[in-house]
Amino acid sequence: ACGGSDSGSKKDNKLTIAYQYGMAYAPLQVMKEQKLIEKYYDGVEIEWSVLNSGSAINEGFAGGSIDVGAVGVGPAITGITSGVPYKICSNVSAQPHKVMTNNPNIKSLKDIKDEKIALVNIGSFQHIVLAMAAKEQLGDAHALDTNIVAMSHPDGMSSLLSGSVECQLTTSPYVFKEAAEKGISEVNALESVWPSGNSFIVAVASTSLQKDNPELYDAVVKAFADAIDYLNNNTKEAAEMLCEAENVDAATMEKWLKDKDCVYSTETKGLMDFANFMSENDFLENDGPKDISDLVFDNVKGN
Amino acid sequence: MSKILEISGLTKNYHDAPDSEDILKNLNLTVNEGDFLCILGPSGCGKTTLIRCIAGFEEYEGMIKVDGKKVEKPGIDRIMVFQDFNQLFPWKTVRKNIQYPLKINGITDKAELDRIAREHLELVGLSEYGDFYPHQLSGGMKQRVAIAKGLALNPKIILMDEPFASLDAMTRNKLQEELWRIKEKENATVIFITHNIQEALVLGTRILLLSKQGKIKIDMENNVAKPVTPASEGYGEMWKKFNDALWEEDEEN
Amino acid sequence: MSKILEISGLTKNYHDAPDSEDILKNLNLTVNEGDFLCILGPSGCGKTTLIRCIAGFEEYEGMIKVDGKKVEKPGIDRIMVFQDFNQLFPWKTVRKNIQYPLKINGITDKAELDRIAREHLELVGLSEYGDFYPHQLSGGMKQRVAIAKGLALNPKIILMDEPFASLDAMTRNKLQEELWRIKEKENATVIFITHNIQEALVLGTRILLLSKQGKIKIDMENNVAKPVTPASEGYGEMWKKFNDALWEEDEEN
Amino acid sequence: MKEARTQIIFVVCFLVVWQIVYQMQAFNELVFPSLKDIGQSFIDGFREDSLMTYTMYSMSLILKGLAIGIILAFIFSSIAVVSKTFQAIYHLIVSVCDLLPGVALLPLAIVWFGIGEITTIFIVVHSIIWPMSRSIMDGYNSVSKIYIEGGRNIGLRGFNLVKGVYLPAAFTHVLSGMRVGWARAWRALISIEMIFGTTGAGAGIGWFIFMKRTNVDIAGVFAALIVIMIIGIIIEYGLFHTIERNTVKKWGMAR
Amino acid sequence: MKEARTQIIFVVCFLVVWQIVYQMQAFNELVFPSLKDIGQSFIDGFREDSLMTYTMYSMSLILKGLAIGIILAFIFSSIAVVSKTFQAIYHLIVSVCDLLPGVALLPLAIVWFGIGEITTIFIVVHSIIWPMSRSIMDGYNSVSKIYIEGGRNIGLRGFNLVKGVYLPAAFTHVLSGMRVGWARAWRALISIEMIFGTTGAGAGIGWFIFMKRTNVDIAGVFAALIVIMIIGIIIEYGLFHTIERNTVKKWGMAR
Ligand SMILES: Nc1ncnc2c1ncn2[C@@H]1O[C@H](COP(=O)(O)OP(=O)(O)OP(=O)(O)O)[C@@H](O)[C@H]1O
Ligand SMILES: Nc1ncnc2c1ncn2[C@@H]1O[C@H](COP(=O)(O)OP(=O)(O)OP(=O)(O)O)[C@@H](O)[C@H]1O
Ligand SMILES: [Mg+2]
Ligand SMILES: [Mg+2]
Repeated sequence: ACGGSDSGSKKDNKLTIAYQYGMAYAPLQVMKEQKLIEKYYDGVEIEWSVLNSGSAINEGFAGGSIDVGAVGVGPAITGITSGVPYKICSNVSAQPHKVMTNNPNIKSLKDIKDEKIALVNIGSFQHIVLAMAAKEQLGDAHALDTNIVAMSHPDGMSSLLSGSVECQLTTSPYVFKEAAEKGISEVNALESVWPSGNSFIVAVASTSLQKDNPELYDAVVKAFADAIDYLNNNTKEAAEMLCEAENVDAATMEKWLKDKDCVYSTETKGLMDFANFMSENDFLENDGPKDISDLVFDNVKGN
Repeated sequence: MSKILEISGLTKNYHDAPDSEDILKNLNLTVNEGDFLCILGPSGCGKTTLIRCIAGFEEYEGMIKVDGKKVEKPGIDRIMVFQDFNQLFPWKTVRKNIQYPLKINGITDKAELDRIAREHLELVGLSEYGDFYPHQLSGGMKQRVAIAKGLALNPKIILMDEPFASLDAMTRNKLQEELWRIKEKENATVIFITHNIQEALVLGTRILLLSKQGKIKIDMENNVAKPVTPASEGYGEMWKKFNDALWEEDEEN
Repeated sequence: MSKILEISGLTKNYHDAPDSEDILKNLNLTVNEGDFLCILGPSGCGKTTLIRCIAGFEEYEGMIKVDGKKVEKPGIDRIMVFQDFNQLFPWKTVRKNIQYPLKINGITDKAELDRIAREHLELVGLSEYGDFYPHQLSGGMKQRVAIAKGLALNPKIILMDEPFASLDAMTRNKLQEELWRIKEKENATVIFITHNIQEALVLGTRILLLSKQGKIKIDMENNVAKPVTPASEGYGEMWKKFNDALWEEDEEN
Repeated sequence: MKEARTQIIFVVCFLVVWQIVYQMQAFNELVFPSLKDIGQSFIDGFREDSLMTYTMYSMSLILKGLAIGIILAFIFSSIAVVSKTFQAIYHLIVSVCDLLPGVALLPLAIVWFGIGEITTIFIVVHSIIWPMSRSIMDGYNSVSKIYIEGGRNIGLRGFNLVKGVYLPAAFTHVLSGMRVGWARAWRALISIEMIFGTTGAGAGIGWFIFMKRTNVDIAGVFAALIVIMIIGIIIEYGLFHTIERNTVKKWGMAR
Repeated sequence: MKEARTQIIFVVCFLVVWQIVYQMQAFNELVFPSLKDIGQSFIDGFREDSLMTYTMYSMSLILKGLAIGIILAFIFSSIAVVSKTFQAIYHLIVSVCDLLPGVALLPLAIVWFGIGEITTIFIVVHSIIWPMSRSIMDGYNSVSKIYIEGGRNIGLRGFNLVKGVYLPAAFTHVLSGMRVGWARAWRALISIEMIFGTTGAGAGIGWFIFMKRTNVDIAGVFAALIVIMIIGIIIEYGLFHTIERNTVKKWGMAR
């Protein structure tokens, strides 16, 4: 897959799927292990890539070397509005998002003065969710921007534990791991603006795949549905499959999967709200989507 | 005898300072094939500069023609033995230093290369040092290897810059003889810088005395019959002539 | 006269090959203060190696004592003028090359430094070249700067390795005279390597002839009255003696 | 002058080819922007996105990092020349540490130095001190024996010998090392800013690139790269060439 | 031998200090693991986590990247010696490209080469070709004039002159450049694997580090770093020292 010029000739049996590392992407892990796409589309050759950022995946799509990917809601909306030739083909998961702190005096966002908040990146899903909370609770979406320190989840966790930062907005499994450490507590901030089950990770597929090879596209969509079903119904087996990558035992994994905030679903939730917020609060360089159909393919249900 | 080297109006300035002086100024010189031209002159008068121009290492104004062709870059027809002790390639053994130029110039037969290296090492009295690297040699030994290397190439014009300066009298004598023999055999043309008037008289068929700015102060045939010894007829006279001219040189400065 | 330098049982091997030979073998030598010791010998016999050991640049077996103290490293009491043309620091001008060693050794007065540099540059006939960098000089000029630099330090022992080899007869004569004058004035001790028997006779109060493996073949006082000329009484005899010994040397090999 | 002319011609050719490739639509416009878009982003960057502030902030970090890195590299390499024991140890440290990427050390740095500027500077220093030390040590080791002997002969010892002889004699290596160090410092800084950043203390040009990338604004990324290139050209031809001309070239030690 | 002894003593001291710091509980255990944990992770890494496979994959990428990078650096630097025009252009390219971090080029690389191995190799090549070219060119420019003249004197021209004279005469610079290049290649590879991710073709040691970090298993990260260090030591003392001993040291060009 070299260059964008050959993206039209993708009608062969090759498919490149890129996703990221972590339990939010568990459905893709399931699809890979159980060969679900192969089940619906004979003879497809799939190359699985695990990339470490939504930007890399966006660039892969732009260059025509990725056909299907799983990214955060933020990068997906940014990508679509910037003209990256893809749309959302399925929801993937929601995960718990919490602001954790090592300072017991911090109970809500109002208590944060110049304490640092670690989160993965400026403009990331986490940043936007924080901004939503800041807007609701402090009146200004960007009130906490100067408190943000961008670092990866694990770095953020070690910083939180070692006291380099006071707060971290993080996701599973770090919220679980941190909750288990003594001296770490949760800040009440996000539930009201980003209720449990709202979309976090979505699957995107290139428009050319959907247009030029609809059978394969359908196979992918069905595979996502199957994988999500499997995760919801066979949690124990799924936990065993996933636990190795997360370096925990199967029981812990199962407990994490069963957390109420850990939701695998094909239906998007809160997508449009999120996009509107981004567009209204300067998180998008281009114009926001007018309608949800700008963001998703027709088969996708949800809001 | 045909003119192998014609220099006319040669002017050389290194232009390394805005007010840098000409090192050579409008120098004219013709050398015939088979000449053994010795150049004497005070330190810093431009001897090295002159033969570097002939060898093609320097840009110059004026005209230098070798065999009728203007000199613009170094060529294998003019082999130079430098004044510097470090002219051997330190990454090659003594033997390889001698053989490498030959290889480049088309001699690929192993036995032939070995023979040439052996002969020339013997010539300079270093038969046992073929496998040494240059940094393991004494100053004089390095210089001898450089001479061997130059001679092994059998060039038409040999340019030598005080090649024997750091050699003891014996080695010097022997090499002088050899050099003369080789020149005669190959009918090579030699341009030879030395500070030793005796050496110039012994070797040269023609002797040049350069003074400041490359002015040719004396340019004469050496008519003393070879082999020249201090006892040869005319030797004393010639010696005195050059010696006086050099002293005079000195006083002028 | 007091013994300034005592060498006993000096053996030197570079150990650069498993079977490398001793370059110097069990050499014994004593030099008195104020001596002007000239060393003659065929190329590669170990002259440079010997004075490098004295200067403290080489590890050795045996004992070298200067002023009763064992030599283990170089010291400012023994200044060496090397054989190599590239001994000047290329990153310093000629003048700075002369002044830098003085500065290091405690002379910080600007005027004093300038005076010394000026005097010594004049001495070697390079007054106009103070601001040149070494790479802009001819071979002989570099060598002269090195000599000036060495002499400016007024060392107790001066070690010189063929310092005048690349100089013309006049410059050489003048520097010989100067060197002798300075030595007399400061009562310095000079150890001087040369290939020129005449030079050895003119300068040396004592002359050494080294042969292979640093064997001392001749070690004698030079009793020819100074100033020595080829016409001096005893000159011819001495000259012949050394010349013959050197030729003999050669035949033995 | 001739050199500059060649270079300008080359740059012009390059731009023309770029525009032709763009016109041919060989690549998606998103990832292969037109010169016009890049130029526009460049101007907008300075006018609206305070690219200047980002640049200045990065420069200030670079300078701090470089200063610390260069000084430490010199100090350690010089001790290594003086002491054989230290040399053995330092050589080992350099061989080992030089292989560890800054990203891998980031977590440690955060824990040790917190999340301020110091962590960034630490990573910058880490990325230049080892290659520079290598260059300097390799340079010291290849100094011609005669200069060292010349120095010892006139009474130089230890650090005076290093300062008086090793350093100038190895100056081509040292300069080479400085150039490599300077480039490394930039690369490290930008990578770090792209991976780890704070908005509080100030943000650098890597941060700018990161944001543009997040917004799939490749023209903006190029605009930032052009800023970096321009700075590079100024430093190379303004600073390093001048140093070179006034040292090794003047001394006849390099062409 | 003495050198090796010093180094071993140093390593032992270092380990002892590490363990003492650990015992003092100065840092959170999550970021400062005990020697025992690291050792355990190291053994487990090889026994269970197929660290060997990751390592071999990284090595294979490194070798490909190094081979391409070194060859290109040599070719371009050598052309630059032969042609003044090319030198002016290449010097500009090097000064500019050397400043661009691999991460910043990643978007372009992804677009040009897709998300396969080639992108990784491209970034590795990018990270070594410029510093190596600098070292080689700086080396070429500082070759003593007399060797070049000696070469031209015996009829060497163009590339033969480069091969026969410039290259061996500048070998200390070249070796220095190779060392820097080798280290850069590792750093680049690991960073890229940590930042960019893995592709279908395989995963390397950088990915291993990424996973261990994601799982907050710092002992595992250290285990991987130790693998890198061991490889580094083998290459430095097994390869580079041997080359050095048989070339520049044997030739009396370096100590
Ligand atoms: N590369 C250079 N740059 C500038 N000036 C130089 C250069 N080489 C030589 N000169 C100057 O040219 C003049 C003549 O130098 P040259 O080497 O030709 O002298 P020479 O006659 O060979 O002397 P010697 O007998 O001492 O070797 C000197 O004044 C010297 O300073
Ligand atoms: N660094 C070294 N490594 C190994 N061998 C060396 C080294 N330096 C000199 N030699 C050997 O030592 C012997 C004596 O060398 P030395 O330089 O002392 O000779 P010399 O008497 O000064 O000769 P010349 O008159 O040619 O300068 C030579 O055979 C030489 O090969
Ligand atoms: Mg000369
Ligand atoms: Mg000698």
